[in-house]
Amino acid sequence: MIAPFGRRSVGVVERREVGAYVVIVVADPLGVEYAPGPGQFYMLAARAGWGAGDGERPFLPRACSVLDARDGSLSFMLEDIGPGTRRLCELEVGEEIWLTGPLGVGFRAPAGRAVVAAGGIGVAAVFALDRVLERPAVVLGFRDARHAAAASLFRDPGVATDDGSVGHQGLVTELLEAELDGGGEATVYACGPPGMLEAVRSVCARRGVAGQLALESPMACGFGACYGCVVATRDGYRRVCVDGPVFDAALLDAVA
Amino acid sequence: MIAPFGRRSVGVVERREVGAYVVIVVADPLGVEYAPGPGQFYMLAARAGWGAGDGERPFLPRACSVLDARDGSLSFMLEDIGPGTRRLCELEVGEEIWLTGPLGVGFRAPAGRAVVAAGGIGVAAVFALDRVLERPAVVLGFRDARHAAAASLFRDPGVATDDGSVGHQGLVTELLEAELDGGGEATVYACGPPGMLEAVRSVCARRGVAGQLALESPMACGFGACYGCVVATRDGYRRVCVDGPVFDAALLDAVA
Amino acid sequence: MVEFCGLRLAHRVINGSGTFDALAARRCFGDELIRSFPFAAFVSKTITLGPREGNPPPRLWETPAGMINSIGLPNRGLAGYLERDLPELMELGVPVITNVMGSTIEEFAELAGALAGEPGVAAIELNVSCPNVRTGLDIGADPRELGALVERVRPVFPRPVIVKLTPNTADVAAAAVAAEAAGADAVSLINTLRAMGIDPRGGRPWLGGRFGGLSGPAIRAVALAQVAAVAGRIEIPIVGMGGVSRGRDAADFLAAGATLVAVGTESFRDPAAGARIARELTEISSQNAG
Amino acid sequence: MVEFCGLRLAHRVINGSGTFDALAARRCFGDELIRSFPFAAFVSKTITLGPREGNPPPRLWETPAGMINSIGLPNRGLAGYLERDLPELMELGVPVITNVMGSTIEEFAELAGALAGEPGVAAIELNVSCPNVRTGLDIGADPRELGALVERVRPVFPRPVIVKLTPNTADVAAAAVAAEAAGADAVSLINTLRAMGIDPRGGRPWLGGRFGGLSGPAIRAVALAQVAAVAGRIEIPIVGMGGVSRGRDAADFLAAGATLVAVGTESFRDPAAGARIARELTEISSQNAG
Ligand SMILES: Cc1cc2nc3c(=O)[nH]c(=O)nc-3n(C[C@H](O)[C@H](O)[C@H](O)COP(=O)(O)OP(=O)(O)OC[C@H]3O[C@@H](n4cnc5c(N)ncnc54)[C@H](O)[C@@H]3O)c2cc1C
Ligand SMILES: Cc1cc2nc3c(=O)[nH]c(=O)nc-3n(C[C@H](O)[C@H](O)[C@H](O)COP(=O)(O)OP(=O)(O)OC[C@H]3O[C@@H](n4cnc5c(N)ncnc54)[C@H](O)[C@@H]3O)c2cc1C
Ligand SMILES: Cc1cc2nc3c(=O)[nH]c(=O)nc-3n(C[C@H](O)[C@H](O)[C@H](O)COP(=O)(O)O)c2cc1C
Ligand SMILES: Cc1cc2nc3c(=O)[nH]c(=O)nc-3n(C[C@H](O)[C@H](O)[C@H](O)COP(=O)(O)O)c2cc1C
Ligand code: FES
Ligand code: FES
Repeated sequence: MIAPFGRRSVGVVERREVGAYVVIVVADPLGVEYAPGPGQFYMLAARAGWGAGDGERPFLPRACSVLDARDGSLSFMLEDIGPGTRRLCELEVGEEIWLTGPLGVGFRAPAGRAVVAAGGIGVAAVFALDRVLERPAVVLGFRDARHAAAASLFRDPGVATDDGSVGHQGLVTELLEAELDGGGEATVYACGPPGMLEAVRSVCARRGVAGQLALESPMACGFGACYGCVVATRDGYRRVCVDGPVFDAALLDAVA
Repeated sequence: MIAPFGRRSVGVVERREVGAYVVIVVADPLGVEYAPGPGQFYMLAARAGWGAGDGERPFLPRACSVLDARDGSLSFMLEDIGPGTRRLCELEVGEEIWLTGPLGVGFRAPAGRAVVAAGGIGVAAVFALDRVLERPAVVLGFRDARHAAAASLFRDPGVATDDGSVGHQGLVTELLEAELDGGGEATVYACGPPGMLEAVRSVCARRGVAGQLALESPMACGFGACYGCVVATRDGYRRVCVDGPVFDAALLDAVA
Repeated sequence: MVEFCGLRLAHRVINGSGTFDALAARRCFGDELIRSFPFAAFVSKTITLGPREGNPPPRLWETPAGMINSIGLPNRGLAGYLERDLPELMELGVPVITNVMGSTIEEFAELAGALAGEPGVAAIELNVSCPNVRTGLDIGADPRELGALVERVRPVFPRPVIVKLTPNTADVAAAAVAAEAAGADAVSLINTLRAMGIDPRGGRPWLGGRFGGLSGPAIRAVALAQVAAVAGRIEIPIVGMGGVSRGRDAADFLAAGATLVAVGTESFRDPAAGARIARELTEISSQNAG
Repeated sequence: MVEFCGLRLAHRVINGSGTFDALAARRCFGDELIRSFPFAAFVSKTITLGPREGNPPPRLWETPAGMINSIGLPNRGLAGYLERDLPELMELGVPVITNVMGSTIEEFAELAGALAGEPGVAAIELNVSCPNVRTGLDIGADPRELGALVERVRPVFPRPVIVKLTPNTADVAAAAVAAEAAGADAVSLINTLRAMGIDPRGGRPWLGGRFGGLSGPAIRAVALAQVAAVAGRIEIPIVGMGGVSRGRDAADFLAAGATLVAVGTESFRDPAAGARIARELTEISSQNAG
């Protein structure tokens, strides 16, 4: 769960598209002591072409949840939403990237049964749970069918889409509520856009259910150095990179 | 001899190595009114990967003599001596570059017979003379055989190398003096490193022979905007990009 | 059309002083330069009373996302400018703003007085901020001295007087306030930041002038902060500049409080940058409106 | 070994205040952090008398070759620092330099006095230059006030006092001269340049604190100029910083007159940057010697 000190240069060994997303796999042959846990993340930067030219940015590395880790390789799932993620999405096999991690505090073992809820690219952060936990209930929300393609990575997910093109038309929190209606003590694991996480948080609060929310925040360093990634919690500002990214839902008044 | 206003994006259609140098060819289908003359240059910058990452530089475009122009294409010969020329040397077919030009005042028609002298990458600036002038005498100097490979571009050059691996062992100015000893009114056309140009200048001055020297200077703009590329002349500081790059040898007290 | 100090301009993008020699550009690009002149007004390089050769080379140093220049204000001097440059500059078809610098307040007044009689000079810009020359720094960094300078020049020149503030100061807004109080019609900022490059072989300063001025995208965020700080304190219009490379950057300067934006270094990378940026800015504005 | 104000350091590279939380880093990287600690001395983030929450997010804005931060000096306050941080910082195995800031001269004196009794604090650094907080700017930009501050603090703290100058001033050398005259043992510079980022959607300032400080390679050339300007005027040693990313940059700062260099932003891109830069610097030095 801790990281080797410093960044390391690793090679991209595979790249594939999963609907609207890009999965890249890098070779990172480290011992088990550096194996990432679910919900942890890495800081990534392409070695070449990281900024400048017509685009100017990126300058800083970008935080990325680890999708999967096995056989000396790590995989990441990316959504192109700006210059950094775009460059990472354009990586070709054979290119080198800078990598630091695994970083952050990931998901913790559940009390009772696990219900996993994720939206959009947030599915990357929870994917490992689907493999690690006994038999979690998984509900996923996407914009449309192109994004919902990522659901195929999971064993048996419930899917909701905004446009109804796949699964339930509506919000993933509706699937979550239905799942929780099933009863019994549960822990909710969630990652997704702020609006979705706030809905999950309020569902957990209303039902008195434990929730673990993987938050995002723009980061400069990823290892607690800059204090730039804070979010407001009941205990004051907390750094997403070292106090999170996974926070107890009860610690948050709101996800903004 | 004038340039279309502004930079344009052109595609690399060919890349080949000529000994230690790289020749890139770009498609630039413009009318004859924009055809470059011998000794003119262009400002080049790769559209992607121009600076940043571990290297930080380049930021500004780089000046490059036109090697050849025909059939809607331009070719350039490059020597990797820093981050900008390195990136240009690494260009692959299909990549786009920013191009402005042709720029600058090139070589002027000779009085009497023409003797062309060039050193190193300076051969790029005089190559067009070998095609345009009647039967110029051409003498070229290089470090070693790897660089002297560029002599193969010329019809019938005399060659000197520092290490004697090709042609005369010694300075290209020795070949130049021998050529001038041949007698008759002559104009010397020269391009090369500052030390060589200074030697050529002083040969011309001593013999009272007309000389046209293509100078280099680090440039920001290439079109007279920044006043950054000046060299000291008998008339004060002059901009290499618009008052040159080709200067009358008699205008210079020294090439530094 | 945009109104700026009574001038009617085709758009909001002009050039930064000393970063576009329209006469040299015309030699390079021919009359296409005039037909598609990239700027809504043309700002001359800094003109001094007597001619200046400028600094010894090397004059350029490249930095991450920027460059340092140590040009040293070479120019033909006032007489040469009036005789040889101004007539041709008037052919550009846009208002000409003449940037001037004196080494004393009286020199500034003399320059302004001489330009007052030239109807081709639509406005003057006082360079009190050039970091390459001692006086520039000194006058512009001290609000009191700056106020005295502007008060002296104001009555001498009957058309708009723009004060180009120095960025190398603790409180640029105080200088802007002083300029406004003394009667300036507008302020422009930022000039280059005092900077240095070191020769990798030998550790000596690289530039002939030792120090130089940093420009380009590297300084944009500093420029935006200074424009915003000034905009909060004065009513007269602001010409914002510093690293403007794209319409997005221009829009940021307008958001920070500028009325016009000036493009400097980006013209070196793209001679027609001014026109491109004006176009991109229009696109952004119409998107925001739509 | 390098000597700096009587401290013996393993090499010339330390961290910039507020850019490396060694305690958080130890949680991330385990004891490997201690075994290969990248800096020859550790500079704490700025400590104030009382605890501070810092500025509301967003606190970061990325720029060409740099970044803006508007962190706002969050810290546990003096008591929390002494009780919870200092003991663990002393396990790092390098001298600890504690950076402090007060909102008045008396607060600075109180902080210095409290740290005087802590032998684990090898030196203090006075942050008179933080652009995020009003006082920082004001005290450091006025040589007279800065002199008064240093004179007050000097007798209170028996070990080295470093003054971290503000770069947002017309004449940084004047401030350095004042600090030296008042008894400072060293100066450090540059702190971040006052800067701003604009939210592309809406044109509002992006940062929670509105303004922030620019750091990274973008400011390196400005930092070199300020170090050179200061080095020409004082005898006490200089800690140079601002965009140091490679050994080459560190060598440039030494050439400009610095005794030590500090690394800030580059540690965000490469947590072990300090060690790498120290190594690269050694290589450059031995090449020059050879
Ligand atoms: C713990 C964690 C895990 C993550 N996991 C993943 C993952 O698995 N896959 C994935 O795709 N993403 C993941 N992300 C999100 C990813 O890190 C961000 O999307 C990425 O940093 C965006 O960078 P960008 O350059 O693509 O876009 P940017 O443009 O940098 O970021 C977009 C946001 O920044 C704003 N912005 C615009 N300009 C600037 C500027 N100059 N400076 C600062 N902000 C600006 C935009 O308005 C927008 O809000 C994760 C984030 C965190 C914190
Ligand atoms: C008219 C003309 C025609 C030319 N024709 C050709 C040609 O046909 N082929 C060709 O290969 N080259 C040509 N050149 C030269 C070419 O433009 C330069 O070699 C190129 O600009 C170097 O850029 P670089 O990034 O590769 O190296 P740089 O490192 O930028 O340049 C090397 C020089 O700059 C110094 N330097 C180091 N750091 C910096 C810095 N930060 N800022 C500024 N200077 C620095 C170095 O010490 C060295 O002196 C021509 C130049 C001119 C003016
Ligand atoms: C090469 C060069 C020359 C300049 N000459 C002048 C000048 O003569 N007078 C002046 O007021 N500003 C001068 N400037 C400053 C610019 O007008 C402008 O304020 C500054 O470069 C910031 O804008 P930019 O980042 O877009 O270049 C010069 C800048 C550069 C780069
Ligand atoms: C995120 C961040 C936080 C900082 N916090 C402090 C601080 O608490 N006290 C201080 O004196 N300087 C602080 N600084 C300034 C740095 O110590 C340093 O002076 C500056 O960043 C320039 O160096 P760099 O370009 O290497 O980052 C901070 C800088 C950054 C980027
Ligand atoms: S990203 Fe730097 S402290 Fe979290
Ligand atoms: S390169 Fe700008 S004037 Fe010559």
